[in-house]
Amino acid sequence: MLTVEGLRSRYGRIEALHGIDLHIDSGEIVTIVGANGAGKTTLLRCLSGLQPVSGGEIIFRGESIAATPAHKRLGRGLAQSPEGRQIFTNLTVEENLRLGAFLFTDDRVDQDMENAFQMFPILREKRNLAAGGLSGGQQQMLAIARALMGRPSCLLLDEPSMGLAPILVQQIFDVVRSMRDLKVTVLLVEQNAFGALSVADRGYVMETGRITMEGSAGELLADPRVREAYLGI
Amino acid sequence: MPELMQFLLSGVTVGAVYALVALGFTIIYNASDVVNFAQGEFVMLGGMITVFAFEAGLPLPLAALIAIAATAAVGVALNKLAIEPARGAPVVSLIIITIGASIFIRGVTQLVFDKQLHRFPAFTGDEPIRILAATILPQSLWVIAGAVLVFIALWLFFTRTLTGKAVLATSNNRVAAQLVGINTNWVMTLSFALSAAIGALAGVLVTPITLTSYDLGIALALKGFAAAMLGGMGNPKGALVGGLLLGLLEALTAGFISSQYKDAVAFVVILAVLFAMPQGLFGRNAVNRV
Amino acid sequence: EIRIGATVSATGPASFLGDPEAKTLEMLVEEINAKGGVNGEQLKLVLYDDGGDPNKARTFATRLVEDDEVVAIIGGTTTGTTMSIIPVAEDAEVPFISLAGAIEIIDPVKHWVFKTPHTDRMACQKIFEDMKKNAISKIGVISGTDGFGASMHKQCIAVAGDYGIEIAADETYGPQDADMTPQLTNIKGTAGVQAVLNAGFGQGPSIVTRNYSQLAVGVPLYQSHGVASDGFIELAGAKAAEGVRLPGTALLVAGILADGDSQKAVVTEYKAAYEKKTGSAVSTFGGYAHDALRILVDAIGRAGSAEPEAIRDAIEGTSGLVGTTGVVTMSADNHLGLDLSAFRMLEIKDGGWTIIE
Amino acid sequence: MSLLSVEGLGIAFGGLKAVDDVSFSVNPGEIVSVIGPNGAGKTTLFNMISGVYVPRSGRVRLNGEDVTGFSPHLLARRGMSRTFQNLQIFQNMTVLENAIAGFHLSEKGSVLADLFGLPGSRRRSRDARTGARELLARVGLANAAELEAGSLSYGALKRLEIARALALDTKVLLLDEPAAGCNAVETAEIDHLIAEVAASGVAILLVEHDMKMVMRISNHIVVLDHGVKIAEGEPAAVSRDPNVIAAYLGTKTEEPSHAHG
Amino acid sequence: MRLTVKQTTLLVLALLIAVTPFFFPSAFYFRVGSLLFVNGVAVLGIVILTGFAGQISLGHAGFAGIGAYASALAPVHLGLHPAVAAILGAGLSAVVAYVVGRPILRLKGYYLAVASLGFGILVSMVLSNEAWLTGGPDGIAVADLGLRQALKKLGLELSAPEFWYFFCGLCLLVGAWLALNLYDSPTGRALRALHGSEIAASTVGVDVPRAKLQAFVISAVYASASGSLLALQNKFITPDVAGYMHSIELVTMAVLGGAGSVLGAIFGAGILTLLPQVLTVFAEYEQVVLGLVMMLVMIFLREGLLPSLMRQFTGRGA
Ligand SMILES: Nc1ncnc2c1ncn2[C@@H]1O[C@H](COP(=O)(O)OP(=O)(O)OP(=O)(O)O)[C@@H](O)[C@H]1O
Ligand SMILES: Nc1ncnc2c1ncn2[C@@H]1O[C@H](COP(=O)(O)OP(=O)(O)OP(=O)(O)O)[C@@H](O)[C@H]1O
Ligand SMILES: [Mg+2]
Ligand SMILES: [Mg+2]
Repeated sequence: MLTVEGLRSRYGRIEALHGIDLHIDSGEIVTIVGANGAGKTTLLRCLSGLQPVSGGEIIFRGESIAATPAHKRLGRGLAQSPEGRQIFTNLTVEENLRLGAFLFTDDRVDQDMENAFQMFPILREKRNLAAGGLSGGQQQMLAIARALMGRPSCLLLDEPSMGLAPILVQQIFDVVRSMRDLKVTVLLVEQNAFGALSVADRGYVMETGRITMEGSAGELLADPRVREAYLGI
Repeated sequence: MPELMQFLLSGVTVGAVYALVALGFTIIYNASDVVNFAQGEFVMLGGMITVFAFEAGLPLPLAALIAIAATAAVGVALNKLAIEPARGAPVVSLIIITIGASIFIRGVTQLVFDKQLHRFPAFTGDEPIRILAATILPQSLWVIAGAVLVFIALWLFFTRTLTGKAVLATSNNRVAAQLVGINTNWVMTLSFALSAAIGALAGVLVTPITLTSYDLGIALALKGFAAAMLGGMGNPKGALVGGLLLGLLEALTAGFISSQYKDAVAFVVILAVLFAMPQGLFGRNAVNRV
Repeated sequence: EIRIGATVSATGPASFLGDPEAKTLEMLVEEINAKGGVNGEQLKLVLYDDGGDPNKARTFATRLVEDDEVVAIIGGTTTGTTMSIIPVAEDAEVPFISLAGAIEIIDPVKHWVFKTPHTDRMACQKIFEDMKKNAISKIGVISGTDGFGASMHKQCIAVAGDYGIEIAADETYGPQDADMTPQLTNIKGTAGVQAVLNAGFGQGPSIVTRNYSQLAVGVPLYQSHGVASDGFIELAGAKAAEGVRLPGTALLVAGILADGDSQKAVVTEYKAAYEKKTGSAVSTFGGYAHDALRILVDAIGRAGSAEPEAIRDAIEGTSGLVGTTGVVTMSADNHLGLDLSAFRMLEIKDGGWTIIE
Repeated sequence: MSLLSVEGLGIAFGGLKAVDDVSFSVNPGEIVSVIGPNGAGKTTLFNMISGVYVPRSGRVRLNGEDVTGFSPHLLARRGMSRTFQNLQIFQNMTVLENAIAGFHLSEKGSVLADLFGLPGSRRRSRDARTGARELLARVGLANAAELEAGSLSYGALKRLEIARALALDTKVLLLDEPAAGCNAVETAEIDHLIAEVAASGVAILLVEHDMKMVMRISNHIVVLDHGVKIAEGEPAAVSRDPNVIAAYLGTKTEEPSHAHG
Repeated sequence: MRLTVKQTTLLVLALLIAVTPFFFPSAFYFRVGSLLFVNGVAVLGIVILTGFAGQISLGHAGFAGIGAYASALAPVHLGLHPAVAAILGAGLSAVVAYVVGRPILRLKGYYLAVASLGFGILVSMVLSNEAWLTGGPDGIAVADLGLRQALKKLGLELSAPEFWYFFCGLCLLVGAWLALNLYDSPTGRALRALHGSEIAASTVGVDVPRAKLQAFVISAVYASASGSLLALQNKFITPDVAGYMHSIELVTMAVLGGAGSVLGAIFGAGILTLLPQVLTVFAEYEQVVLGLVMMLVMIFLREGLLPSLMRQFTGRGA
């Protein structure tokens, strides 16, 4: 589904990714864990096209997309719920969701919106309010729901549980799990490493711009280094 | 009071001119948060190109169409050659680019055409229309109708169409707009084309009243900018109301108080409104939680 | 080679005046050089565009004297630019012929400063003379707030009393205004107004004229010499402009001047040459530059030297020189050398000019 | 007398009562946590206490003084500082300068002294710089001091905000989700930092969704739901409260069973 | 010893001012240099207001107008020495800025821009309408500063352009020194902080309205000083000095050079002062080239000339 080979990226003169290799099979749920500043967000931004790559390849469904502009990647099935939520603060909640399905004009849009409202009922309550007025967690829900509106075949989630109440954190992981049934591939970046590894099939560990470990979720959960460095156990 | 009626008609005429210019600002602003200081040049181009096409023997409507199309092309070129390459630059830098563009366009116009004043005939004659004890020229009605129509079109565009929303989304959060699949470059191009076309339309409508010359744009842009801010930048309703209000203020001040200080009074009122409503009459308060 | 400097407002708010001035200077210098120059030497024109900004004008004047080392300066399209050039010319002791209207430029007389256009005061006097002739004693005035309008306004107020004329209504408009009906409505509403005088240049007077006709004010409208170009009739529309009176120069009516008119040859030649070269209608303002250069060249010729001091003295000695604005005779206490006879009272009839004297 | 006390605080947006009649108090050295579902009104409560919003009803008392509706800089002078859920970083400054800005009140002199670079002004700047470096070291950003703040990762920015808030001679510290975006290990570091600050006598008001952290360090917990206080008390008691479980905690647990150990 | 940014900037400036005259082919270049410095002084004010504090003003020429006309009128009507008049003008500008700034600085972004624009237009309108006092659009003469004559008595004989070159250069140096002091001072940091986030600035104790007002007043004094220098140097002044074109020009200079950096802004002032002189060779194409240059600089050096070049050079910001 998604293969990354030797991916490099830089901010000005400073390289943030020093050659990342990873692959995700269709329908898989893969997570990346790593400390602050490891480069997780930078990697996701490269995948969605927000961040220019300076080397390496991104192959998505058999095609190289490293040079594809960001706005075209959604059309190919790659959607992202970005770090910092990045919602349209001046537009209403409903407009935010509608724009999530910008590429579509069919009837399914209404259905998708209905699903989003069912997933996060608070969004229905606030549908006509400016999204900027939402609480932090509510904005996070909106960002996730908006990404789903794009009908992705591969979903990139950057810390989706951030700022969510425990009850919703569980729900988010349920949503991720449910992607499996919908045959949506998920790449999940999470600081809640335990939660992430619990739903994922496989995982990568990232440190200062490099992948340092990979394995099945179970292996990583059991690995003492992972437990000490990321799970705090 | 027959004078009052005349002042009102004058105010509405001038106000409609300002409103048209102010409406032209809205689209580019809504797409990029940039106040395009070359907007006045679009108005000027609309007038000048029509003049020269008309004098070259084309029928007026055709000349006007050519002017609008050509100006829209200039708008697109401005975006492609100057704004797009500067992507990611701070908003002030973009503003300076538009100021540079306005100087550039003025310079080219003066070379291609000339520095003289020009005018073409009013669309439907110069016979004043009497309203109560006052008169208004038929061309003023064209300008007023133009302002209202452009307003309605823009209002529908921004509230009823997905493309309109995409324009708003682009300025609100460009990164997110790309993530939902909006081709932000295309949105910018579209916005410049539309803004320029509206500007040119304004130029076509107002030239029989205001005359035109290569340097007419600066003053119009300034007044249009003030009108747009009075109404609330980015909101078509604000542009229309702000423009009309500014025109009326000027006319009433010139009529009743002092023609010397009419611009001053207009600005004092704008200041007063902004103190009470820092976002203009119809501007929305951006909600940003901390 | 004789270097002559010029700084005019070819762009900016006064480009309406400065553009024809620049073109005229270039054209005439070319012409003169083609005919062998002055005293056997070619003229070299160093021309700058100050955009109407007095500060820039001063800088260019400094550049002309210090860097380009010119022997004389022509320019200062507006009174503001002229006033800021004067100290430079006086300091550097270089003759300076201004193209601006205000009387302050040459009154009191400054050793190195001359000018070619009539003063604004003379335009007012000419208009008031005509009003007096038509038994008009109470008028409304509307003037532009730019330098031209404000200066002429001031002069007209100052001399109106001399002609027994009362100014009953006094209005202004901004140079870029699009509609003057409120001001004109007020003038129209002022009891007893027998005529209206508009002091201004650029698009203002055209719009005033159109609004005037729209409101059917019904008393004579006088414009100033600021509108003196054929373009005005076209811009205001022949119908609206019908009956408008103004003090103009011979240049405007070159075609209908009496054959014996002393200026006929000069204005006809200039008009033809200018219109051929630029393709646009000749205006009074280009005429000012024409006269300035003629006076300068004449002086250099008579002085037989290109020394600034000698040129200055020769300019002061100009006598009977026929220009587009009139016949110029200067003296130590008159650095203008024109009188009221140089103005002709014109009226627009059937879309063309007529002389009403 | 409590250092910070809140009495009947309330505010509404449109028709929505975002916070309604909430009261509690915080003593020096105490850590009080405010928890509740998303949109319960926690951040809004913070905004009212810290002067960003003016409450529609109720009182805020700081050290006995009624400071309701005071603007933030006046509260800062009285020893209140805070961090933000939506980061408020001075992007146009370096990391170090961000931290120095935290010392504004102690380094501020007269404008003229600053303009003319008088020795007093320079000395105060120097002191602030030294203090700022110490703080950065404390939150683990010593190496990033000279970087532009905009180039830090999210987690690093969170810690920078905490450093900035600690700079002042703080008596009351409001922390809005300080551990968001940090993994378990990083959270534990922040934990220690907060406990340390509290131990030095600062009253701390904390909003956080990481229950492990909240339960571990809070002396007292206030639970909000729909703007209303639905429970309050000791961590252990609150975590057993069925209302709190239903509205907020949920039943399933994602934590490994020995995580609390 | 490593020089600080402040020391380097001042050193570079002082050297430029002192050394370039040796390469001047004619006295005219002193005139251009002095104009550059006069503009530079005003632009420093914009640096403080816009570059540091992030507040836009399109009306600063209004303060230049106040300074210029104070220098013109106070000697005539109050019998003051022109230098005292200039200081009075600066004081008056400060007071006006204080009064006007209080309400308008509550506005943000373009709303502040349009309000300040309105202020500037009001000033220039008064200057050109109240002809009885100001001489109207045609301007008014300004008394001689007399300093040149005084220097002459002391044995230092300078031509007018030379005198103004060095005098304005000195003023610019002092202005730059003050601005640089401010940058790295508590007040300067407070201004830059509120530029980044007003709310965060106020939670660390910055009195945001007051800090903005301070920046506004200081920048108004700079603009006023610039206006006074211009009036005294030209010995003649028109309302153009207060016109909105001049305001926009000042902002453009600052942004073109790099609004956040003192040296950059002076660079910007230099470019927009020199360019018209250079562009005269293009005659009719002058405007076209000027517009083109502005666009190209902003497209390729988007943070302003100097900061962008420094970044290219060192790989990081200046
Ligand atoms: N805009 C930027 N300019 C310069 N450097 C940057 C920028 N954004 C990130 N970096 C640097 O790149 C590296 C990776 O950052 P990134 O945001 O990808 O980390 P992360 O793994 O997502 O961290 P976190 O868990 O804190 O979100 C960090 O060292 C960071 O300082
Ligand atoms: N400025 C505002 N405009 C409109 N509604 C607002 C505004 N501020 C807060 N609200 C509403 O008030 C409620 C409380 O929001 P608040 O941010 O305080 O929640 P919270 O408890 O901090 O939630 P979270 O845990 O998600 O951060 C929300 O429903 C929010 O939409
Ligand atoms: Mg991240
Ligand atoms: Mg919150």
